[in-house]
Amino acid sequence: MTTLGQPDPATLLDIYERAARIRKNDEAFHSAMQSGKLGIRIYYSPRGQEIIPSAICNLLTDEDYLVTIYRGVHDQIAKGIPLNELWAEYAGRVTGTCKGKGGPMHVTHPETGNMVTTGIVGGSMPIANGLAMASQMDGNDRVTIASFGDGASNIGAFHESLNMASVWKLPVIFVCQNNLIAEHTRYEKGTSVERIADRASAYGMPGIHVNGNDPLEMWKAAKVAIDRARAGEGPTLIEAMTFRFMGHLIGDPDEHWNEGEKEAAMERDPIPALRRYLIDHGHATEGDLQGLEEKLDQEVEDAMAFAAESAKPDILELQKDVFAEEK
Amino acid sequence: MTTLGQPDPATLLDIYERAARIRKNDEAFHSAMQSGKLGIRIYYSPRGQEIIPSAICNLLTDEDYLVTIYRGVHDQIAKGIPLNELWAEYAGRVTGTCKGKGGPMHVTHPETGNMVTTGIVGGSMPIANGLAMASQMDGNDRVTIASFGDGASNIGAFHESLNMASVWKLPVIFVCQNNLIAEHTRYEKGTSVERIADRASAYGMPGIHVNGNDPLEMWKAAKVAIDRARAGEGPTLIEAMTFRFMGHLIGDPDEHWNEGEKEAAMERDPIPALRRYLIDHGHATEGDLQGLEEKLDQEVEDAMAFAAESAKPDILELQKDVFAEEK
Amino acid sequence: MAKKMNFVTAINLAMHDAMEQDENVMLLGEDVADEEGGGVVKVTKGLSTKFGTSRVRSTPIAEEAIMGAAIGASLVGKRPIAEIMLMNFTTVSMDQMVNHAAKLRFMSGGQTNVPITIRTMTGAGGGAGGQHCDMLEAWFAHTAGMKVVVPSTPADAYGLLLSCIQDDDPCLFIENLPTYWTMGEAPERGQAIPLGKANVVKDGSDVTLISYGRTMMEAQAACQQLETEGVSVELVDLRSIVPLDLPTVLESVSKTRRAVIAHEAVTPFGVGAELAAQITEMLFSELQAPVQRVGGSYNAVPYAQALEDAHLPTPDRITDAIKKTLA
Amino acid sequence: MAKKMNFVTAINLAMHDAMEQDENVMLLGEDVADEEGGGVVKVTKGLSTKFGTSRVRSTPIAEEAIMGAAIGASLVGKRPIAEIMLMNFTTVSMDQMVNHAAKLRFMSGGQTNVPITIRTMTGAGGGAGGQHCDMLEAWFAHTAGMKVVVPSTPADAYGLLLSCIQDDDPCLFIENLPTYWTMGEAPERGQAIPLGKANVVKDGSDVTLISYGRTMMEAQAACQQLETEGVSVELVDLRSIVPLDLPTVLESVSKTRRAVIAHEAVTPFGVGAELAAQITEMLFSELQAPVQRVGGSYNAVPYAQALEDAHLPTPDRITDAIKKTLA
Ligand SMILES: Cc1ncc(C[n+]2csc(CCOP(=O)(O)OP(=O)(O)O)c2C)c(N)n1
Ligand SMILES: Cc1ncc(C[n+]2csc(CCOP(=O)(O)OP(=O)(O)O)c2C)c(N)n1
Ligand SMILES: [Mg+2]
Ligand SMILES: [Mg+2]
Repeated sequence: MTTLGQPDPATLLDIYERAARIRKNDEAFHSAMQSGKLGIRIYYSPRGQEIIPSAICNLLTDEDYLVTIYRGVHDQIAKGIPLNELWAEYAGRVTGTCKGKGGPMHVTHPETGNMVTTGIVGGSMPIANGLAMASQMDGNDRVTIASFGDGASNIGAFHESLNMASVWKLPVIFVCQNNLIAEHTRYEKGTSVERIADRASAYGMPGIHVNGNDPLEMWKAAKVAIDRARAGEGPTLIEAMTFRFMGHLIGDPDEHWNEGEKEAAMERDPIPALRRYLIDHGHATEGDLQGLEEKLDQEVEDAMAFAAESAKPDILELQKDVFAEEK
Repeated sequence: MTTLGQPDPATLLDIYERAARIRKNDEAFHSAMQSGKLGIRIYYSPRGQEIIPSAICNLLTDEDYLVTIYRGVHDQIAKGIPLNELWAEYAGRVTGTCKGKGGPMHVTHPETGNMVTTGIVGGSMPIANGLAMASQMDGNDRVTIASFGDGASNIGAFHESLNMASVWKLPVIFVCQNNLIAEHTRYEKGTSVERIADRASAYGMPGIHVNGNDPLEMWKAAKVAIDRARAGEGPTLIEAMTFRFMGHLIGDPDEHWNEGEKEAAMERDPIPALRRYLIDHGHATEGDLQGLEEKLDQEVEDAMAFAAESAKPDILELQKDVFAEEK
Repeated sequence: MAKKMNFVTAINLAMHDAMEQDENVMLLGEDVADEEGGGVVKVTKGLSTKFGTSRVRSTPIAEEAIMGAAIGASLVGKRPIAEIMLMNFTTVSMDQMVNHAAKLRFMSGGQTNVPITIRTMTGAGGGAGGQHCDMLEAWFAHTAGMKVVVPSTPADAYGLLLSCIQDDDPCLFIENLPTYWTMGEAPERGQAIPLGKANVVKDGSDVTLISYGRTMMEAQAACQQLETEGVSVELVDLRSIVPLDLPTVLESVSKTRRAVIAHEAVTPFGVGAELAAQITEMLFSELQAPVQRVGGSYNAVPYAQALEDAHLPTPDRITDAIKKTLA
Repeated sequence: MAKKMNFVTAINLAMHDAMEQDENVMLLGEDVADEEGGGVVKVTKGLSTKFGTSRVRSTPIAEEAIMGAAIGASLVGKRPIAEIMLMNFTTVSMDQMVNHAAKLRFMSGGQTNVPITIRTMTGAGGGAGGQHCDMLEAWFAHTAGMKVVVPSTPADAYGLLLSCIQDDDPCLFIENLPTYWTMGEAPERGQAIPLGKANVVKDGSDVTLISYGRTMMEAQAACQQLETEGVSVELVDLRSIVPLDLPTVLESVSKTRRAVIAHEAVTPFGVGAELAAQITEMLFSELQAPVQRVGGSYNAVPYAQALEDAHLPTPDRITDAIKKTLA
């Protein structure tokens, strides 16, 4: 990787804020699921993978596009989705981003560039190309992020998308969040190549293998790729190494790891590590961060209250938004 | 490529015989289409690509499997399909390999290992894996050839198939006949990598780039891959460079080449070249080859006569072979 | 004498006029640009030369990527026309079509919509066999969120395609390949024909014959045949399957009190079933005879000419069905 | 008291017994082997431990490759059970299913057949939203060559799955996820239930209610409700859509002279349309009321609970439809 300088302290603080926000929400989603109070029906925890989108989104604006997947709430929050509407969507309320009709796997919020969330493995990449194609045609410098997992790198849509993006030099960044597992199948049982980043060479595209849980490295990798895309030089494949702390779905016993493997990964939890780093390097005081965290707690509490107080959709909604013409 | 010795004269003669048989049939198909006599309704000429399957099939027996595509009559003939039934199928006769129900794009003849012919780009590879998986499970040393074009290397099924074959070490050889064009789209307009063989590295698989029109090189490449598969060492991707002499379909003006490009390729026509080589190296006399060619002419004539004399299917055939239970 | 035009020209003209009128209209598909021949059967000829290869893009062979690119671009203001060369290849892009294009409006609670047109050609009669001719409109009609349009004349093709391109929902536009060069009246330039308005092609009093697409030709022939026998058939061309113009159908059937539906798709579980069910439900006490359906026989499209002819709904089979309702 | 069993156990047992009886039966799908948890909901638990990971293969996430592998192996003696985790993901493997599996018998003129079973789970009710719950059986019933089976009880699931595995054609076996753990009578070990034989679950005289799969539960509830009101409903469980047991349906309806069809799939262009059309055609003069259809509302499956509930065919909606036929 070419080194283009380090992220400055403000950047690192921003990454921390995004990551901490994701984590606070994740904790709250878990407890809401347990209590059952908000009626959230499904949840895919991104715990352990927060740094990846937090670093990337530091380099984006609302004008840039994101297409993500079922395990995408970290991407969405990092991208700036408003928490009230997010929570209301999870709770199936009419005030939700999608009026409660999409749910956790289908969150959309165009104002913040959250264009599509898909529940189909591989589904994010073809659509990301289309967004990037529109930017290319319009001659603006927007970039599109396609988020997906390691398992998704084995499905046909990955191949078709990377090839097309390269042939057309689209301003898209393919971000593979390699958490080493696909539902319950370990990486090597499904994937024939040691590093997914190496697949980039099959498309004449740069491939970057990076520790996605290292905010500095992740930010630098994202910057190279985003700068390249904005400059009209085409797509990049980033393989961001990470770890899935909470199993595939809530309740997953997650028994697929070797003895100690998961524990070791969780000990390397990147959020407290970044917190320590910020303090150790004098970028923030303990008090600063506590203040930030309290603000985040409040945000989450407000969002939960907003969702709880919101109305549920009327069943007439079934007939709406099917076609442009309402029935 | 490791060199494992040269093909001996008998091998080269065998390759020539297969290639010449393909060519004779191709010429006859063209004139049959022009005259309209046999009622052949569609034809994809493999002219220019004969050497590839001829060299490969020298190394196979009827027990080995082939899955090929619409442009696959060269593969089928090289694999030993009986010409009578082949012609009858093209002519839509009840004596055809498929009783006239499949037609040129769907020729099947299990006795000679011609398992499936598909009209869907990319469709050959997933099925080839299945045949190879069965061989692997049964512990026999059969190999499966999946034939496809350069354009097909950009579709999802290619990716899924190569990945699965590698993860499972299936005895399958992916033979990409790179004729530099897909219908009317030149290689570089659709494909993001300089050499398709390089895509093998995305699957931890050996990739061989070879001049498919050179019988010696093609045979050696096929031997390496087939030996590897028979030894249980897994799949290989072969990119066999070649040229499509006759356009995509009969009547295609084939205007996509640069000035002189096609003419130069046709001047390098591999069949007369191999013929000269055999004579020059003393492997055969002009008389030997003339004798062979006359035999082939007779074969084709017989097959055409067989087709012409065969009955057309009864319309009750529509109800047959839909399900195991006949209506 | 009124000007005449075939389907190829009419469809080409509709795209031309739409592109001229709205710079957001664009086109992507295999071989569609002029350097690639302007489409395999020249339907898109001239468009890339006039509007540039940024707006008219020849793609790799990658239907999932083609569809995704169209969808993504449509989310941010483009109106892409995605060509899936033949309808059987929609099987490769079904995920993007069904799980994404048809559903993004609903799942996003109306925030995003997918104003794409999917053009595809198909239809038996050319001897292509089982994988190139299927009429699959019933699948997509069964998919809430997708509009389905099937023109039967060049003028309708022009006017309906304009409507599809201008429509704010995904529209599947199905073109019949074997009759592409059949002449009909020329369209009126710039005149869109609204979706969901059936066309009463011929008034009659004894029975209503409902059809669409290519089968309208067979339906017309059946009407003429019956006229000589003194049977007065009212002929309704649906033009679009979704939206379905039930009022026009019901009005006609409540007059004639008899109905026959003819389409090329195999009869079981086809569009005719829905129509028969609806007509019978709404006009139960008025109907003088059970609604009859005439469709393709329940098998893959066969190759041999006699079989293919027998597979299709012929004027004779339609006439027989009509007589059944009059018996 | 008879032994009880849920669907998960019954389906697991059927695969177990089939694998024990016939060494050619094998299984492939995502996460199906025990090292990957024995299936995402443990339906395949224990099978790889007992029969080995050569016969029970966890696959990459690659539905086209999974389906192709099953097809290929089935051509040469294996009887693969291919699991497509959720029915919406069949959109990814449609090409192999429709263009290949369903057609290879016909297109080869009966030389090859495809004895595979495609197991897939689906069904609304769990809050997964628009991309994980569709009932798409009508698509496959419209595809000549594919059998379609939908069990409604654990015992039927066992017996019908045995039949599918033993059947010489591709069988799509559709399992309902939300009711997986519902208990029912235990199956009789080794007893296959023939395909194409509907089950008259309850005799009645006033009206025939026809359903299948999960909706049989709602149908039963509707029957009970109506019984208290003095309406005698005959309840027919189709068990398989293809082959369709029309004789049993017609026998019942010619007795009751009224018919209602209920299924979870959206009503328009669904299985109910074909049934309504056939019943009406065959029993036109006997029917006392138009056939009524109750299905899912015409939209993507919504997330919010109240919407999802309203989308589905409830006992109340079925009861209303029945009353309509009696009015
Ligand atoms: C086409 C398709 N096949 C299967 C699934 C079921 N499924 C959901 S998540 C998942 C695993 C994906 O793994 P990975 O891509 O590594 O993403 P992660 O969940 O680890 O972030 C699977 C198989 C799906 N949603 N879509
Ligand atoms: C899925 C699919 N998409 C498109 C087509 C139409 N089509 C037929 S042949 C062809 C070109 C294939 O090119 P290549 O793979 O290079 O094979 P070649 O014909 O050159 O041997 C295309 C696009 C198809 N048959 N299947
Ligand atoms: Mg993963
Ligand atoms: Mg080619």
